[in-house]
Amino acid sequence: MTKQVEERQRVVIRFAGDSGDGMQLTGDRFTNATAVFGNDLATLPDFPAEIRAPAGTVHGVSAFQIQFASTDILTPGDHPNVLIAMNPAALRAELGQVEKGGILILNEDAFTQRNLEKAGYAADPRHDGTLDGYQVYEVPMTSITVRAVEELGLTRKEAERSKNIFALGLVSWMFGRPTEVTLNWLHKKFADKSQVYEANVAAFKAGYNFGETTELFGTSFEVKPAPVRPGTYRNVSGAQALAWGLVAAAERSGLRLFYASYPITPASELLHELSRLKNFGVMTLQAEDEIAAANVALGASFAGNLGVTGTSGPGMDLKAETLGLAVTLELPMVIVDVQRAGPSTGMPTKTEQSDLLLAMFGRHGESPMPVVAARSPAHCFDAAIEAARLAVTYRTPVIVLSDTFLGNSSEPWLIPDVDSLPVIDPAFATGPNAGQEFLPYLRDERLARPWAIPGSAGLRHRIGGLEKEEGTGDISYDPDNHARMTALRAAKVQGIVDDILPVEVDDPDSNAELLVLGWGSTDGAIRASARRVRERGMKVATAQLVHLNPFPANLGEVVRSYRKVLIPELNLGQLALLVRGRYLVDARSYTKVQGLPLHLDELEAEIVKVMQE
Amino acid sequence: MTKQVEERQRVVIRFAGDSGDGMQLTGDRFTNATAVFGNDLATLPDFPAEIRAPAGTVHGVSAFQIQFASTDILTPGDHPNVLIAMNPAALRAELGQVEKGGILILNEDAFTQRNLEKAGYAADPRHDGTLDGYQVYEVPMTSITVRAVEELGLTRKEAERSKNIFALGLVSWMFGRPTEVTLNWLHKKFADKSQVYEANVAAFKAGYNFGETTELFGTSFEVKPAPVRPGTYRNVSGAQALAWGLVAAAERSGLRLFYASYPITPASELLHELSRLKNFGVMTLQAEDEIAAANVALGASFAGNLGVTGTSGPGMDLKAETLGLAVTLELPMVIVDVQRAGPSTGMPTKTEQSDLLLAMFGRHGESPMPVVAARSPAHCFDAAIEAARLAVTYRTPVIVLSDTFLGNSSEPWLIPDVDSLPVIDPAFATGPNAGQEFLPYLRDERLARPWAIPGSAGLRHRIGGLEKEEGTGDISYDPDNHARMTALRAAKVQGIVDDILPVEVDDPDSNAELLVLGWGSTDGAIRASARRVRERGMKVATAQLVHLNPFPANLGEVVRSYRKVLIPELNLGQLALLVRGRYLVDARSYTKVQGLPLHLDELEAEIVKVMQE
Amino acid sequence: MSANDSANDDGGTAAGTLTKKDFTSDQEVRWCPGCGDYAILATVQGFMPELGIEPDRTVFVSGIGCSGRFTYYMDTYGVHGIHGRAPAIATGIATANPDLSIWVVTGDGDGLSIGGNHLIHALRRNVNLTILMFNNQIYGLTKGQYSPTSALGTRAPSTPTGSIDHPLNPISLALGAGATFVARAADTDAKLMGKILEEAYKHKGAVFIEMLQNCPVFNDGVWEGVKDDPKGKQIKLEQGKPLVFADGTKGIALGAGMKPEIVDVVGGDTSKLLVHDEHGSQLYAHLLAQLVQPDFPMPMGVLYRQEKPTYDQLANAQIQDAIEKQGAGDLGKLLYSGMTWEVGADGTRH
Amino acid sequence: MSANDSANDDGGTAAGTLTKKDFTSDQEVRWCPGCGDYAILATVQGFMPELGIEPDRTVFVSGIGCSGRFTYYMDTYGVHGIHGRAPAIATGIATANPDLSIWVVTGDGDGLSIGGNHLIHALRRNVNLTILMFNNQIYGLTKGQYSPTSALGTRAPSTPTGSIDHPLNPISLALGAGATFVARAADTDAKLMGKILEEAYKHKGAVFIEMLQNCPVFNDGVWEGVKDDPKGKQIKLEQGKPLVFADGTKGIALGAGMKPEIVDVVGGDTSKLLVHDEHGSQLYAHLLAQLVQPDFPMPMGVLYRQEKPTYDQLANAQIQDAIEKQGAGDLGKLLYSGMTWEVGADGTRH
Ligand SMILES: Cc1ncc(C[n+]2csc(CCOP(=O)(O)OP(=O)(O)O)c2C)c(N)n1
Ligand SMILES: Cc1ncc(C[n+]2csc(CCOP(=O)(O)OP(=O)(O)O)c2C)c(N)n1
Ligand code: SF4
Ligand code: SF4
Ligand SMILES: [Mg+2]
Ligand SMILES: [Mg+2]
Repeated sequence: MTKQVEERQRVVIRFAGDSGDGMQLTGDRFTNATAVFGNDLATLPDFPAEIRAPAGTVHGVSAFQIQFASTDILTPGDHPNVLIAMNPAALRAELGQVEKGGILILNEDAFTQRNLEKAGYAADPRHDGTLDGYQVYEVPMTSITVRAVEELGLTRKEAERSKNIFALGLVSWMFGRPTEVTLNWLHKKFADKSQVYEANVAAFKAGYNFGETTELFGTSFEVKPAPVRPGTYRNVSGAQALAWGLVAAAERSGLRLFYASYPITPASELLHELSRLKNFGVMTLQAEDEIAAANVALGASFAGNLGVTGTSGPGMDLKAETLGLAVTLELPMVIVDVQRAGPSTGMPTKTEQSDLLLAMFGRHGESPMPVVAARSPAHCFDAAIEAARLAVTYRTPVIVLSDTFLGNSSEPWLIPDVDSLPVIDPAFATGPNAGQEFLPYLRDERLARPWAIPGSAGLRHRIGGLEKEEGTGDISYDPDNHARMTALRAAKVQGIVDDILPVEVDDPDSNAELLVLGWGSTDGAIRASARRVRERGMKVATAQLVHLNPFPANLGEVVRSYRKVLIPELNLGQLALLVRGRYLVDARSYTKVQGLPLHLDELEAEIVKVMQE
Repeated sequence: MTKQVEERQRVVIRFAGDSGDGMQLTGDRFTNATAVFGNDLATLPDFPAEIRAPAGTVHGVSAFQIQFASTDILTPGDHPNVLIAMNPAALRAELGQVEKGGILILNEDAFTQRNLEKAGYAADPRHDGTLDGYQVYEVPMTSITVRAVEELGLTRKEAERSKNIFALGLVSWMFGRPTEVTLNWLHKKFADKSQVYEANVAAFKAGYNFGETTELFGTSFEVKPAPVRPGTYRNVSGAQALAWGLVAAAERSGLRLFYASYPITPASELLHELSRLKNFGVMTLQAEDEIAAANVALGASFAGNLGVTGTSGPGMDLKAETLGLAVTLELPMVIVDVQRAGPSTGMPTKTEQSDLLLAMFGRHGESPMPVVAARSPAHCFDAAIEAARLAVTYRTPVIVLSDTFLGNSSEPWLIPDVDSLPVIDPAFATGPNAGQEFLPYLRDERLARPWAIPGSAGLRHRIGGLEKEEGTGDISYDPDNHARMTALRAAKVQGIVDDILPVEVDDPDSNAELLVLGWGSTDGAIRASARRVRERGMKVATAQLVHLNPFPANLGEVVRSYRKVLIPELNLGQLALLVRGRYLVDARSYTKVQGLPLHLDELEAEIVKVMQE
Repeated sequence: MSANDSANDDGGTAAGTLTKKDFTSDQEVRWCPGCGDYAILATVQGFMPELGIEPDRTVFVSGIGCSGRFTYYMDTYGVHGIHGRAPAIATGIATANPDLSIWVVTGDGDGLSIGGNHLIHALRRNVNLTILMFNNQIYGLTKGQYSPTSALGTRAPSTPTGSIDHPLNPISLALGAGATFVARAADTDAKLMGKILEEAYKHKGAVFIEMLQNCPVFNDGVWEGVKDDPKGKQIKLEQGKPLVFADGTKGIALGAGMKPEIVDVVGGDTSKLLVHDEHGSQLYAHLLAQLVQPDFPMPMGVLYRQEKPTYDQLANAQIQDAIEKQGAGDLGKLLYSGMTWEVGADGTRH
Repeated sequence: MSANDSANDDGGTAAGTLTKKDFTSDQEVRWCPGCGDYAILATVQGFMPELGIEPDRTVFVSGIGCSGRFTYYMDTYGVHGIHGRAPAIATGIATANPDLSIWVVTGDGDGLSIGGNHLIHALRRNVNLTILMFNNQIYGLTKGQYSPTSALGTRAPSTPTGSIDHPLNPISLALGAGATFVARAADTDAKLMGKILEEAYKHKGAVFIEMLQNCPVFNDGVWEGVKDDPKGKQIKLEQGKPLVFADGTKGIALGAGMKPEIVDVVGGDTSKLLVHDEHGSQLYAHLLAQLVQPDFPMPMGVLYRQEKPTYDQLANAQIQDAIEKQGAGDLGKLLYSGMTWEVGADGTRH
């Protein structure tokens, strides 16, 4: 029988199974095939909170979501059209999110009484009406896989391991993914242990052919490639992009990257990624705690390296005092905060944007610091470079805000040409700057002070946390000097406004009433919802802030030029407070604090609501 | 000869000398005599930054300032009318502040070549015109003192020690202070070592008689007693009042006060004061650092004590993570921040109000906390009780903001009747609150959760920093639960608005155009400058915030009801940001960041300027 | 932690009548299959009733880490604090209420990395609490970075080419900090753990117990060198008995230059061997601390104990003294202390 | 800290030709009259030239405290950090540039109270720096509160009825943390301090030196018990010589139960005495650590040293290895690593 092929513009697929089932790998493989095929895509893995919750339980479910399309898309999608559930727990954990009428592909073999109980199902959801209205496909994935590989003589346990590759094959057929991408990868990966290799190839083909040949599936789907700018692409996650951005900044400044950190979810990925790049001259140090990490990075900066430290909320709290020292020492330093759901330990594996005001004000005294936020996984690369540029040019610590969602999700990235990246000039002090003397706090036109590193002849100086006399840097308790230094530190950071791009407004019809203003990782969701709203024939403008301190020069004008301003944030309205306080515009907040990224449909509804008021 | 007596309404005197000269004691004695005499007064000691800078140097100068008046006054005064300088360094350090034409009383004996050099004087200021325009009185204090006590057979060194008491005697005469107050005190103090006693009495009388008899002083001054409410008064410093307020809160709640702290200027005074009150059942613990101190206090609260920790800026940074834990554990706790000049180590002995935004936002995640600020030395007592009341009633950490100025300065205090102080009900949980069960996060009408302390039968429960399920307090990663708990924590703190007083506006002519809105220790200066402005026939209203989170219910209405709002702060405009952001009023900032308290004349000028625009 | 003198007052369930269930909370245990923490949990829950500890008077305090979850599984009072600060929280609880039995559960990262300072200060203060350190030589919860006890050269995500910092010896550090009770047991050795818990419970002051814990996921078998051959690779410490192992065929003697050395025991002659004395000198305890794999068999049991007044006793005694000496504080008197003055309705003063 | 192999390159003043003035900054020294810190400062400034250290390659890092001011008085590079964190800042500097000579100045509060954890981790990592701890058994800068080294019962503003926490022994703690060079000197003993600085300078790795420092204002004479009678109350450590004091009439032997004991030396027979070996066993060093006033004379000089690779060497070596093995990193290649795909102008892929 020949099968129908149905065309779709965009599809959201979610692979879900036990932590041990290899869902992340399955997702990655499907992503690569999809990338090569040429769809635009966005992905989001969803790990269980516990290291290894008991197998078969809802807490042990690990999932991977991908949205891919023939047009460009901006988020991993809200509601899966297709759910692959490797066991009952996966079905139970994920069903709620699947679109009504969506496709469910279940591993029939896993729906045993025992597994149903482990998943907390009183009755079998396949027969008690729970799945009514969905398109349910039950596939005995385990047994078919075992049969497919039996002649290879693996143990049953080993054989069963390949069932995720079977699922991959099946879904690859369903959406016409190029098989060679996966097969080539298997070939590279398992070149040595050929038996496992054979098993996986067999499982993959079995899955693909199962879709092709059995009656079960009437239709497959086609999602045409998306038109994109020519060039070389790769898929990149936020964590990877941020780490690489730091390496790029080091290369473009000729500085050695010194990353000191204390492990914490979700920031540990940066430490891990950078620890693998020692041949780039990258120094990484796992400190005894976040305070030490910050001080080690600061010491490294004093010695002439690009000192960087990374952490998440709880660690940011602990670094506060050291950041204050960095502010007054006026040394270049980058601090990465991969935000997670707080307060306190909160929900360590969940996303949130609730550290903005901490980044702005979380230090005693008047202690101003530039703040930069990444807006997409790939943009983490640019954000890291921008932070380093400001830190080195202005001799100041700079905070980069990322979050769990950005760090873990990935998107295709048009790989930049290294030579096109900004050049950063460390401009080390080389000699006296005041006649025969060297004054460590004599400022340049940007109000930045000289960076004189130990080992340089004749530039010896002492700096510390006590208030310093303008110019000399000697300890000073003089009232006017303190007022002046306080003003200078503030003016230096504010002065960056002349050195950054104005905020770009996307207002196609250029006369929208409502501006949706966001920052950081909500970019995709905001732009996508705006599109939907426009598709409904309404006018809406959007803008996304990358620079949160200082604000871009044109921001005041921008927010004042719209009748309504809506600020969606994954917090209780932190940017809103800053914008209202600074510009006195009655910006209203749309807040979501669920540990989840912003969803298109929620925001779309809110936008429409606000516009109709 | 009989001398003239000139009446003055208010006088500002500054005693200045070497750290070793006992200026603080001299000031205290003069203050007590003045208090008993019945003037209203305000004092401010000014210690050198170094423990003991080299004797005779400007850095070693220790000063004490007092303003006293026949009307009520609100600050220690901007510019001394009289300066007592025990050596050249003291003259050099303080002269700048003395009012033009003011009185300078110099210890002639101390103006040796050596001392002049130590003070950094190239020429003798008494003869090079430096003192032109001042009324200069040179008194050989040292030698007269030595002569006065010679028959007592002390060593010259011992004898010289009494020269500050000589100065005290002299100034006591000048301003007609009752001598018996000082004499009685000397009697008590030195009852035992009679020789030193004799010496001090002799020196005091010598000083008094010197003024009375010599031709040098033509006039003495009279400052009539100030009318005040009847009752028993004492002089109290902010540090003392704050410590006593905590003790009072413990007494009125029946809780044991547990104060855990790590020494830091200027907060150490609290630790010292409370350590002396062990017979009140007060537990004090000097921890290994501020993080430990906060955790010890939190542990004490969990165990059913009133856990309190106190520190200054750098320590606040370090406590941030623990305060976040306290927010999510929802346990009563008080955190005192005696603000000092920052950022970083800054100017440890100088005052500032720059930790407001830190108190509001200095924790990762959405981590709301009530914030209370003391407005005068005596008000520290009430602020401490209010903070404890909110902490216990709402099961939340509460921050009390004081500052160096408040902590060190003192004022007369109408001693309150203990029984009139608010009663605080710990309302410990005593049994199940949900049928047979005890749910640690089941809330009352105030949204406060039960406080069940270890040792209570049948109320065992576990709480922690991970997000908790509403009611049960069990770990929860449920998105909606997190949203709900985040909202509940915020609503609980916001709900306090119904339990606090509205902000009082002082607008005598009730139709002023300008409102001067302040918070904390600027109260006196703001009210005093407003008076001066009114004396000039202009209308101005003032209001001082004690509650900074939540704001009083009527604040929005208040700020909106004035055409202009001016917010003076010892920072770069922190309250201004909050008020503007919250109420969208174009409040403007008057900022001073010099490590000094607000001065009347500066603010008076600013108010006039703003009104005339 | 403080022995519970009064088993029955204010409603605490009577000791003795308790069972493991009374110490088991309703929370589902969520460690990885095969984690050493399960064994420790079972032993502690099982042994508490035998000690006659009242759950209502017991508090578990833990930091962050897999070990930190322990608190949720005990049906006692409990605080799951922030990373590394459990000893400080516990110090507050113990000082506030010395009648409680307080247990701190920490890990090699929580207790020796971020929390190292609080640990040593709790030990030097001799606060009345028992610290169980689960040493798996790895950061489990954050997925396998090396810890302060990881061997030099440990390959972990943050040290792909091997760790380069020399590991801490938890026992040496505890002794160096002045701990008054130091012991060691393997996670799976329920019998020994029980013995130690009993002694620890009797001890007034800070107890430090190193638990050799296996993390099958990120550091599997790191203690196998000790656990696989209890006879050959462990020294079962017994008060007054010589330090022998390998069925008494070998023992530990103090060698030249004050270095411990392994000697053969011939014809049962143990005269040259060191004799275990848990009340012995700090120096002897330091020697035991230095017996670590692979060069030496590791001493298991109570290595050291010493009686010292506890912080909470002394602190509360100072308050009692003050009250006895000065009389209970009177707030009114306090406010009126020092110089005061009266102002009459007519403005007169006196 | 790292001996300075190259005296003359990039403009550093040639060693030998330097004087005390070259290490003396223009800042007015602001300690109290009679403070022990003056003596230490003078000795360090005076001795640096003899070591042939170049000021341009020298960095002083200090925390907060009276001791912390030291940095401002040295005409070298310097960072006056925040309270307790100097070892961490110094670790960053040392690892970033192993050619520098790095000195950390800290106090008993800065280094053992708030900074205790960084101290032990810097020591265990064996970072190449020299830590001078000024131990005056008090918090000087904050006006006299007791410190972690204050004797039990110390009356201070925060403990009016006497401190109740048992003091830390800095040397025991340092050894417990795995320090590779441990020494002690009195603030006023310039000669001994000079000897120690010289050895410390030669040592590659973390050096810990306890300076017995007098605070005449808040804790005057706290070390008098040791300093007033050098012969009777100090043991001048000499490599290979027996532990004797009181003009050789008394000595230290290892007594029963591994307790150190004082014995009389009769007829110059020192055979029973312990013989000093700074390269000796950790256990021997722990014994020296336990010799503290008032029961024992205190050992002065180099107590312990051991050669171990330093953190900064190993860290930088790993980078060199990686470069040799994988070749110097190429950013372009990195960005193109893994799977990439081309999109042609016509939208085609390959
Ligand atoms: C302030 C802070 N920093 C870092 C973390 C992340 N973190 C949680 S547990 C842990 C280490 C756990 O190791 P260990 O104490 O050995 O416990 P284990 O998981 O091995 O039982 C880290 C780094 C955190 N939760 N908080
Ligand atoms: C975070 C922080 N906490 C507290 C302080 C206050 N403080 C400054 S120095 C010091 C202790 C100093 O004692 P020590 O280290 O012994 O130095 P010493 O003054 O005795 O030389 C303290 C508590 C501070 N500056 N920063
Ligand atoms: S990661 Fe290791 S320590 Fe943590 S639960 Fe799993 S097995 Fe246990
Ligand atoms: S307080 Fe003590 S330690 Fe500090 S400078 Fe004065 S004498 Fe020296
Ligand atoms: Mg561990
Ligand atoms: Mg000290």
